[in-house]
Amino acid sequence: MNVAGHFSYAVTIFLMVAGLFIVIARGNLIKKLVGLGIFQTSVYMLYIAPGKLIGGTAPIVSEAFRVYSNPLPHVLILTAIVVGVATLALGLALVVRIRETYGGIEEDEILAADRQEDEASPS
Amino acid sequence: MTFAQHLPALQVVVPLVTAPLTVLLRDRRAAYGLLLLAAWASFAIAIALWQQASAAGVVSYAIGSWAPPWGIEYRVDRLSAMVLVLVSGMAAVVLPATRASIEAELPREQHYLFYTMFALCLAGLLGITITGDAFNIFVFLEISSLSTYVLIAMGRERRALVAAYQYLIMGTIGATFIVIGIGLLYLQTGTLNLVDMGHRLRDIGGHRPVLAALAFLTVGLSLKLALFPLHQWLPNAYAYAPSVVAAFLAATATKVAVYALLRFYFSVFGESAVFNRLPMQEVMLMLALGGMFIASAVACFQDNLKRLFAYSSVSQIGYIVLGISFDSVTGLTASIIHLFNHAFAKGAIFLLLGGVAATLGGVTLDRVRGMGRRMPLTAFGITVGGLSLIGIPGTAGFVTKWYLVLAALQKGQWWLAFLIVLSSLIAVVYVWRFVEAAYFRAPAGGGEVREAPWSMLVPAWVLIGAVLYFGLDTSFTVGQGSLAAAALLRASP
Amino acid sequence: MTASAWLIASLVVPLVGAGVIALCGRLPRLRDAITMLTAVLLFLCVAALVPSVLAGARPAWHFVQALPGLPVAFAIEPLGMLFALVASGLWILNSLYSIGYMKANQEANQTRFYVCFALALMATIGIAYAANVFTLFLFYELLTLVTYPLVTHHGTEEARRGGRWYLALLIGTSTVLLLPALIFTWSAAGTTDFVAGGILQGKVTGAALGGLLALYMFGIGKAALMPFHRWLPAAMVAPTPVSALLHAVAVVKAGVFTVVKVIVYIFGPGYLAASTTVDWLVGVAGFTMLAASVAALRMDNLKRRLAYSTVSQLSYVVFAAALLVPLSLVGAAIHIAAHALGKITLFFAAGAIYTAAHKTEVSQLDGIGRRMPWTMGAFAIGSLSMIGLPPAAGFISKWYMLSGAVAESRWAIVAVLAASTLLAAGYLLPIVYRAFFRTAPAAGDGHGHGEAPLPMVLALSATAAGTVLLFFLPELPLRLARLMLEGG
Amino acid sequence: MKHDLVLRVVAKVFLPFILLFALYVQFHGDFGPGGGFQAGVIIAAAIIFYALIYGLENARRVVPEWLVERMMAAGVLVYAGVGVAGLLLGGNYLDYFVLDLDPVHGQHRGIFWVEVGVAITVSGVMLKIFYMFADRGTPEQ
Repeated sequence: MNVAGHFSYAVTIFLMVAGLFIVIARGNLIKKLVGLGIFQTSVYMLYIAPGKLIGGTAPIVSEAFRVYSNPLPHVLILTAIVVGVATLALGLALVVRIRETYGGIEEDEILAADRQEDEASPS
Repeated sequence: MTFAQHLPALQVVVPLVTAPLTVLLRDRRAAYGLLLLAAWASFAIAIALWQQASAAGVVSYAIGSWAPPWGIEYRVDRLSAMVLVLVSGMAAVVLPATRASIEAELPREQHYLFYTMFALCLAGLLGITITGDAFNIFVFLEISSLSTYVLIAMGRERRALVAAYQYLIMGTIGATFIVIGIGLLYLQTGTLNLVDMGHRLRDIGGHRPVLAALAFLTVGLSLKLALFPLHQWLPNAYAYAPSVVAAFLAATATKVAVYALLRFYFSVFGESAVFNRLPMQEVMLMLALGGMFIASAVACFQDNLKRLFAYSSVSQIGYIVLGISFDSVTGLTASIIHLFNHAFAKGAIFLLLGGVAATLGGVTLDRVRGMGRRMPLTAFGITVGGLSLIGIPGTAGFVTKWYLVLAALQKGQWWLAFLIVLSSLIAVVYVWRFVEAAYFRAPAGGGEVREAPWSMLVPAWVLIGAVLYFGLDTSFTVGQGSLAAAALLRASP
Repeated sequence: MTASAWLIASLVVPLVGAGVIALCGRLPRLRDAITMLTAVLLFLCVAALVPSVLAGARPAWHFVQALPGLPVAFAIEPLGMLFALVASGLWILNSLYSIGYMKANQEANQTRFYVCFALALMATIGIAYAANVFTLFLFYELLTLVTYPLVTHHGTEEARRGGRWYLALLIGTSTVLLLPALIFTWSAAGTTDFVAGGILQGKVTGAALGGLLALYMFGIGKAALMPFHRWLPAAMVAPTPVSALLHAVAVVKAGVFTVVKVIVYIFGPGYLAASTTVDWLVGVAGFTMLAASVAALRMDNLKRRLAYSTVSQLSYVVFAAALLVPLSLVGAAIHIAAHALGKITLFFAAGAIYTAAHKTEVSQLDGIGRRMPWTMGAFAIGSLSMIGLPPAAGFISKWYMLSGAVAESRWAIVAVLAASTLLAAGYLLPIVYRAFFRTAPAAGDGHGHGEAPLPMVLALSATAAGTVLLFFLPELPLRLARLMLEGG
Repeated sequence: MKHDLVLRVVAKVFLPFILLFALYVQFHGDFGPGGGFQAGVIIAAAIIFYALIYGLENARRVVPEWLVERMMAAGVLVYAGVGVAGLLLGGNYLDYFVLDLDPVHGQHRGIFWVEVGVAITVSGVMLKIFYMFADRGTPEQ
């Protein structure tokens, strides 16, 4: 096993685990979204890194270029990035609304508020 | 090229184009009419596709005329045709009920946006089902998920926001797991076309990255289909979403995820890779049983009926996964027909609960006391749906149970057969909590008869009718389901 | 009309009747009239089928193909004919009685009551006519569900608790035991049709056969075999007409009817006797018979005492069927009819006492026979039938069972039957004795009363007369019972 | 920042070039790196830049909310319309080959319109997100 040759995977896995950890361990709703973003970023790495050929270029038809990188992962990841942006935007929008109605963005505060509501009006 | 040949594309394009059109119209009535039209059109298209698929076996469509495996392929076989019919049919049935429900639950200026999101969600779900391209599955999954988060967040209570947020986090993690799995498969095979991938994987064999891909996909899809213990997002999402949304999602969203799981397991990895190389059978069996018993038991302690039936959904998903874990035609048939049977029953129940919420102001067990007298049709509908969840003969749920027990007996697993029927007894408990409250307790408020709006009652009763009809005449569900199951297992390398 | 048209009619009539009753909820008189009309029409439809069945025809109707090889279908064989005849005939009298009872006691939710009653009858007829175990199971579960609202009719906490027991035991046994048995039968034999001589020959053998029999016998919770008998006393919280028709006739008979049908047409007595031992079933049934009788002795509540008596009497049928000899099987078939007539009389009397005197306990009945001579007279006749003394119908069935046992020289069984007869006398005769030969307490409760309302007295006199009549004219049930065995 | 003269002047000078660059990226997307997605973002960035300097109200006057919302929808429709055009001209959905007599030209034409649609939608979405967040919880309110 060539460790140096696999460093992109190491980075991928580090980002993946770090992101997931933040999502799980943090109570702040924004920080959770940040973690989610990091987690998704690891996927971009996973797709892009193996598509890269050293010395390869974008697939532009020209006599000057002989070695191309596989463009398909880039296209896929462009889509994934768009999806990520949309998710992040939606998540942040939700957090804004949550802050407006609950007055806070800490998970345990919100759960406590819900519990309080339950006790106040046992429906 | 005739019109009929383009149906696979139109299946997705019709609802997809409806979404921006509703935004451009900005008028809630026009948007509603357009969406209704689109939903009925896609239902008709789905039926036509189903007929094509059952005649030809497989209908393949190359998007942009780029032949598969290079281009994106839309591929309709028996199973996907059935799921298409289910999803578009549920949309067609549920939509007429949305109007009355939305009027009561949403501010007016948001209505057209609601329809936009609904159209996107429908397009996404249909897309997952019809596409034959792995990455496309992810894209459509996200289209449907993102619109679902918005739909859930539109719920009246502020908890809907938190529920949507939690679902967003869990759902995105699930989707990312899926895309990691797809990525690993792509790295191994160099193709994204599902059929092509299946062929190439056969040559590659059980590489460790392939098994890792299987694990990632299993976990990701299990999150999406709310397999116990990855179901945490589901109860709140269903309970606080607008009622029609809960009805539509309960009937379709998890079902489509199950479809995707079947697709990956049997068409891509192949049953031997899934079930022989890894102890997937045991794992799925245990998780399914956990869902069937624990989620049902939790359901018995819920006072909010929407949450009660949401937990029931988790347990019903247990039945579906149990059927998959048998890895036999009978078991798969049970799973496939339960997609339908559960969709009908749960869709009807959540629609009717929407009517209850609108009329009685809440869906706690206290509120529905004496409902049997005040809303006889609604209460009876929920009861019949509940009977199907239990699996009383004459309802669709019974057919599923029959095939599950049969599959267990065919494997010689008597103990499992008893566990299956035992778990349905827990369903008796939670359904009967509703029945007792609705019929054998004095009404909380006045005793006057006040039914839910007709626009909600009629669709719900159409579904209840389906529950009863498919309990007695199973030629569509069982007939088609067993064919689809056999095709899945046959195609499996 | 052809025979199958009558068959369909006898399933449709109560269904339509239920619908019309539901629509007439606001017009009580019309509703009551329609109930009566439905009952009479149903009886006519059923009776119209008797000649052709006696002539050897087997009217049949294939309704729908539910699962591959598993249709919902109906075919009338003699035993089913007998059961349907008893149930539908008694429904007429029971409707008459109910109308008097419900009005006199000012019960609430009467419309729901009559609707469920009609549906229960439909389910009973469906069970009687079922051509395969699957159809039977379908209607069996339907019967449980539609009788549940009748059991919890009062909506009190006690009623709900009774209802929970009812549902838990009936649904529990049928799904956990009966359903796997059914599916196993189907996967082994490829069919669940009732075929004379059984369908399991050579397909299920050895221990599996014994296990399957156990699944069936305990799975049929409606037969109230111990330890699954608790639902029957629990169901006594229902209004008395329900206890009378459903929990002395329709529901419990559906249970033992199923037992007899499964033994005769699924296992086949010959195959069963040849290939496995059923002594344990005889033992369980005998134990249930005696234990329930002892329990009945200790009950002070009249309806609960009758309920335990029913548990015991039901086991006669299972017991007789488990002997697997023709004579005892005839006895089992006749006992379905004989016990139905006798027990409904007893319940009618209990309800009449409750309506007229508001008394529910045995110890309160001193001297009541003088105030309610008709009621207690009928009660006495019913008691004779339960014990098995002439001139009541119970004698005939018991005679056949004993003959069967004697012919096989199974003396232990004779002894059990004798003991249970003594016990039956022990828990029923004291009531008759109290009613007629003890003096009433000195008007402590302060209100005088006479007989119950006329419709109720009419109904209970009619069933008592029927009990006697069946003793003198047992031709029809006997012929049907013999036909059943000839087929096999 | 509304009253900072330097910023205001610099912004005014820069804006046309930003937009022009966006158009370059858009139309060059056929031959080199670029395309509707990037162009859309750059257009949106220009407007957002304008809003930062000149205030939200002024930006809303230039690019009103209703326009933004319609842009989001219209772009998608343009994209889908290209697909439908392929259908109508006898090809499959999103078939560019049939858009012109010469299939290669057809590809050019198809991708051109698709990129236009993408640019419109992307800039619409970016602006919508910006407006949505910029609106909330401002100190004035």
